[in-house]
Amino acid sequence: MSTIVTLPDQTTAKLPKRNYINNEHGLMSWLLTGDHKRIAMLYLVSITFFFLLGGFFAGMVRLELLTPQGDLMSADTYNKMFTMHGIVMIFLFLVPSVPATLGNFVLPIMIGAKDLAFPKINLLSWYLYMAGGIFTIAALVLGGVDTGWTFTTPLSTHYLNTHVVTTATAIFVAGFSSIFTGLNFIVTIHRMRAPGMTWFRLPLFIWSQYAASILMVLGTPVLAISIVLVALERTIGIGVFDPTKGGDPLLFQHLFWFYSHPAVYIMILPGMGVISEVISTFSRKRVFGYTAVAFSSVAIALFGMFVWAHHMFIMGISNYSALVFSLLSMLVAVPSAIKVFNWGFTMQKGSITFETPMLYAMGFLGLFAIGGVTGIFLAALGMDIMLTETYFIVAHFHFVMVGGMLMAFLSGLHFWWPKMTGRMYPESLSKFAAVVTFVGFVLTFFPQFLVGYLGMPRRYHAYPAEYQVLNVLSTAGATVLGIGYMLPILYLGWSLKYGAIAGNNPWQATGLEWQIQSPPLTENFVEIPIVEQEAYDYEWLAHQKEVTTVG
Amino acid sequence: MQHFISPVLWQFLTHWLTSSAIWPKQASTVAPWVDALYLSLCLVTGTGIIFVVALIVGFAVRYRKEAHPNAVQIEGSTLLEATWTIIPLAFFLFFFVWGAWLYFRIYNPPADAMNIYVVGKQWMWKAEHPGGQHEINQLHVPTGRNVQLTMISQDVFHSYSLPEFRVKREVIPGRYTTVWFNATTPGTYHLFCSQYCGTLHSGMVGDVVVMTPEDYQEWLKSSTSGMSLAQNGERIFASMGCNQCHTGDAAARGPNLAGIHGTKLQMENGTTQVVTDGFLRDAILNPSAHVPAGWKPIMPTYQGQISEEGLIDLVEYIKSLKTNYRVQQTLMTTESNQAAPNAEGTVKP
Amino acid sequence: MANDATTSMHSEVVAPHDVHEHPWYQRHHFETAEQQREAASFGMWLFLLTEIMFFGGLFMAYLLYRNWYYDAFVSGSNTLSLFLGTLNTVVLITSSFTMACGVWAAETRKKGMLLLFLGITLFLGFVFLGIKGIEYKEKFDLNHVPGAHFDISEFVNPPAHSHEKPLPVDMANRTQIYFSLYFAMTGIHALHMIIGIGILFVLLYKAWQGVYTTGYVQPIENFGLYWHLVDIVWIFLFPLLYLINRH
Amino acid sequence: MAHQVSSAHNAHGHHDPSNVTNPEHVEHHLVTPMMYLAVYGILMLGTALTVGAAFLPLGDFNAVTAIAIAVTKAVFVVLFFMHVKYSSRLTKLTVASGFFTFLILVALSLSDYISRAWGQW
Ligand code: HEA
Ligand code: HEA
Ligand code: HEC
Ligand code: CUA
Ligand SMILES: [Cu+2]
Repeated sequence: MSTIVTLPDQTTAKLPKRNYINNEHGLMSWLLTGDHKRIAMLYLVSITFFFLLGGFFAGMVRLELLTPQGDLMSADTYNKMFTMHGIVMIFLFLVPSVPATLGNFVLPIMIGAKDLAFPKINLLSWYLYMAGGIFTIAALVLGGVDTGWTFTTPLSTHYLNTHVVTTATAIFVAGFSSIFTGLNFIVTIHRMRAPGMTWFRLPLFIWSQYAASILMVLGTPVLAISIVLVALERTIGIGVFDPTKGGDPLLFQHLFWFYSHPAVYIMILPGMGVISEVISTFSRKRVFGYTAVAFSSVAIALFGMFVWAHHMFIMGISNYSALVFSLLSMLVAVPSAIKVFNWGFTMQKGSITFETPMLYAMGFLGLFAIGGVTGIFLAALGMDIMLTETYFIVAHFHFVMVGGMLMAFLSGLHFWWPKMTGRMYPESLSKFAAVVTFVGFVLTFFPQFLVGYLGMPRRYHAYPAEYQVLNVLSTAGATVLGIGYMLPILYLGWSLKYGAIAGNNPWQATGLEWQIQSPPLTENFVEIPIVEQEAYDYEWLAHQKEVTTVG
Repeated sequence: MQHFISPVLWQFLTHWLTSSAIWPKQASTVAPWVDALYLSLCLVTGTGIIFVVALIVGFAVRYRKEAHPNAVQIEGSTLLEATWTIIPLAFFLFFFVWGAWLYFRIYNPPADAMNIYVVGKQWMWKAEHPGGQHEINQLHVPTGRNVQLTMISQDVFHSYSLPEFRVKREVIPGRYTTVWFNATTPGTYHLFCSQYCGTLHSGMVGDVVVMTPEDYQEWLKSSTSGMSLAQNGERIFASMGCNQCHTGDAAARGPNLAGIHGTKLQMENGTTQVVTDGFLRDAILNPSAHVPAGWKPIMPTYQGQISEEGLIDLVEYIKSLKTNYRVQQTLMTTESNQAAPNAEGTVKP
Repeated sequence: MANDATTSMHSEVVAPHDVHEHPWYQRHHFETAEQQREAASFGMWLFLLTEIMFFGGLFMAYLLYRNWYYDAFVSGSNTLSLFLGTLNTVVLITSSFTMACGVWAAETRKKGMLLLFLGITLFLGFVFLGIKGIEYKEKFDLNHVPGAHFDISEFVNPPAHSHEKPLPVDMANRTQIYFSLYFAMTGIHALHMIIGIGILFVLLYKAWQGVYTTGYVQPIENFGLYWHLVDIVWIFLFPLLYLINRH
Repeated sequence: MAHQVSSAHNAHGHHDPSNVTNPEHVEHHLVTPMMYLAVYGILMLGTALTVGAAFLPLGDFNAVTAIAIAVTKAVFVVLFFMHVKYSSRLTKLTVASGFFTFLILVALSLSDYISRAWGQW
């Protein structure tokens, strides 16, 4: 069957008189709010700030690497730069990016709930996040930290006199923010669904948030304890990671990666959820193989817990154990492959338009696939010996994290922007930005695969001259990329005041969030909906008569 | 600005156009194997990526709204689902097996390899050849010989990375790790520390100098310090008083160490252990965890009293002990610094 | 947060039998009190999951080093007072029992009982911490606290009256790992107790006001879950730290 | 939102709380203090047993016994004091997943430590 959805023309729409933004006024009404939508906005502002901060460090790193000599800054400063870059980008930007902003905003609406299960804990999450951010900035202002984001012991415990404990506190606190977000999501998804919203009617975005939340709840505490042990080791010398006292530094690696591998899936799964929504919406089709995509999220979360030691292949773990972890890493890649193909086939026989979210989503598909398959390189034991600790890894994780998750975040941000603010972003400018980021991205990070295979180690402040060409390309790309990222910040800000009024459902999408006014009411639904349709049911959408607005 | 850009552009042109800057030289026997795996991975995944991209672009063009205004709802397809589960899985497993094979090849040294010790510390590499040649941030090796590196760190994690050889191994405190290679082409190659180890991590670099066997022999001769590692070890063995207990006599207070290396020991706690370099080192530092069957843990610990280099000397010495003749000789001499005569042939380097 | 719109619409939405039964403690975004209760309890369980994993990291470390340095662990463990350890176990289990009874009292809306049981639980919590304090003090006096002043002489040359076998110096040094884990594990456990006691004070005050004996038992129930988990952690810590090898 | 509800309204009548809130819902079960007392007795007994067992020369089985008793005690606390026996499947699953993840952490980490010496005897 085929469907054409025609909804009332929305160009004449007006901003609803009453919505969550103008419901209350004043700074305190934001800082003390329990409304998930407002908290999402708080998060959006704060993670944007930290993205700029992390981007600034990235810029310094790339500038230093323009020339082979370490001439822009001292080695110490450089080390602080990439450390702060990694910590800020991972813990203060990417982990909370999609879940805490987009997820926070649309997750309750998508399942037909009035709020998350624990609004106060949700607000607490944001405050913890901010506290983590302030500790990070404190560490920075006090003189910085140069452990690398991985905190390798015994370097971090005994051989550095920078602000490791401050940073550890920052990560500990920010970790609890992420635990509480995950906890809130899981409870909400289990307990707050509208009548009729069965598990297999949930939008795939919910499934992926659910999977990511499980990892947040189960993985983050292990990071917390390993960081506490590092801090104790530094302050009172308890010795569990100190080889001179009989401790095993590899134990730290086990504990750290037990969180930090699942963390990379915390960082990609929500993005995958966004992609499912966007591709389906702009193809005007149900996601191909809904159940396969849903279950693959859960499979990634589950198997993602079993593969952490692939970060330790050359670090002296047992060869036999390495075999097991390599095999499991291969298995965990399969569900991602399933997703990529399902997304591709969602477009088949669709009726595709190419608005900005779709452009970012298509960028995601290509870049994530490249990033993902290079993960296979790294998971293959003998290959990892050559590639590990080189720029190949740097390229791998930027492809999945920046090319993947960041693209997905931008895709989702543009997608839900009309819902969040009630206004459209400027379409042609944003398309231009999407193309610029794509080009800039490839130019920045593709050369790093090559220079990595040449052998250039990561975290190097100066490098042999023969690697310069590729590094120059990379720095040039980073400049383009930086411009590409600045554009949305500018025009999205502009659109807050001058953007066209969006109307309730500018994309003619099927999710519950599109059936209410934009921006939504504080309580989301005047009346809790009863769900009788599958997710992405365009037939149902086509027979929708009117979309009601209050006020 | 002009001033700043032009050297960059200049370098860009010369380097990019004149050298093939995307492929490192192959300088060891294992390099072609690694490159083969790399190329296969690139090929297979490249095809996969091209397929995915073609799919997306193809659908995007074919089913764009102008060309295809009515979306046709499709539920899914179990057959397709199975296809793209099984095909990638098969490839992944294939590469798992290949990668594992290569890993074991790189990390299991052949029995006949010559051994060189490497000590890493912030921020330099020390190499010690059995003949007593020391070098810093350099490593001289002959072509055509299997060379095994036995490595340890004095402080933090480092990583010994030889990209042209396609090998790399973490150098960790408290434990020996090994890696091996067989260099094929004379020349000078990169040596990097690739595990972040603090401020001058990027300065912990050096050269591997690969020489023909003849040149290597020349080099060994010209850079010898006169004392082999084992001879150094003998001095320490006497000066630390090891020889007081490990005399090899039936009445000795400690077990006989001659010929012990490479054997299997029955331990007091019921396990059997192979006496490796690592075992010897641990036995000196943590003797009570390495008590052979029938002995009491009375040996004192030497933790904190012997440097990593000293431990290497001791290990080399114990490895070289075939009989207890030398041990007893040293006992006769009262002055420990006279204990190790330079006479060649008595101790096999 | 303003919810006038919601409440005004409610009469049409909610189930008829619910209309007048919205208890005062039900928050506006829940449909029923039951839903709120289930959500809160599930949320609490998820939080306990994170606690399991948090202690899990420590248990992992314990497991590893106990296998590596068994003798040191035995000697270190034997310096702990079996009597105080057992006493504390009894104290904590008893407090867990009284806490469980407290939940029952709240559910059956017996305010006096609730106050009584919470009071006993609070008291036992203090007793536990007091005993722990005595034990810590002794460790400080013996220089068994990891760090610069750590002293192994007692393990190398055990006093004649004890039946301890002397440890070789290298193994004796490893007792520091044992004590590190001892302090880390019991310390973090004690921290949980302290937090628990802080919350108990609040609960007691509110219970005294009669807040929890009107059907609103969720805070009591959730706190009970927390307290029992802390108890469970100790149930494992006790044999692992005190009873490694006593014969 | 009338449009969504309109057709559905008659079918469902009103919000069915057990559907709105939790498909995994179970009736709330009240555990009596008598039951608690019995469990308390078992826990005390367990404590006595575990102290006693520590003095028996069982070799490796000392540890096994201690863990076995501790696990038993913990199970009693979880089932009765924490009401899991009377809780929904979801709660049971949650508890189980916690211990499962912990076991993964231990088992896979130990797989490294245990097999490090392989090939060396
Ligand atoms: C979002 C983050 C993210 C994601 C999703 C991934 C995904 C994967 N990663 Fe990555 N990884 C990181 C972030 C991420 N990684 C980071 C940050 C590091 C470095 C940390 C540090 O040291 O600082 C790292 C490091 C890292 C290592 C360690 C390298 C080393 O230190 O030596 C390994 C090794 O196995 C690895 C493997 C994988 C694998 C197998 C996947 C898989 O999940 C990928 C699965 C996806 C696909 C496979 C693509 C889709 C498939 C197709 C399109 C099919 C194509 C068809 C065929 C090939 C037939 N990663
Ligand atoms: C979410 C994760 C994330 C993101 C988004 C990025 C984004 C980028 N990263 Fe990052 N990167 C990491 C995570 C991430 N990175 C991690 C985890 C590491 C490892 C750290 C470690 O080794 O410990 C790393 C390491 C790393 C390195 C290796 C350093 C080394 O090993 O020596 C490099 C080098 O090129 C790099 C580059 C970049 C670039 C060019 C971007 C670009 O995409 C950024 C583009 C954005 C901008 C350029 C911002 C634009 C805004 C401005 C320019 C405003 C600036 C403000 C003022 C001037 C006031 N990154
Ligand atoms: C007090 C006597 C004594 C001294 C001094 C001594 N050892 Fe030992 N050594 C022993 C005893 C006894 C054992 C076996 C029991 C044990 O390990 O404690 C042993 C075991 C060893 C072993 C393990 C070999 C095996 O068969 O298990 C090595 C290697 C070793 N000693 C080397 C040394 C070195 C090197 C020194 C000096 C730096 C040294 N010993 C000093 C008594 C001694
Ligand atoms: Cu040594 Cu990096
Ligand atoms: Cu990983």
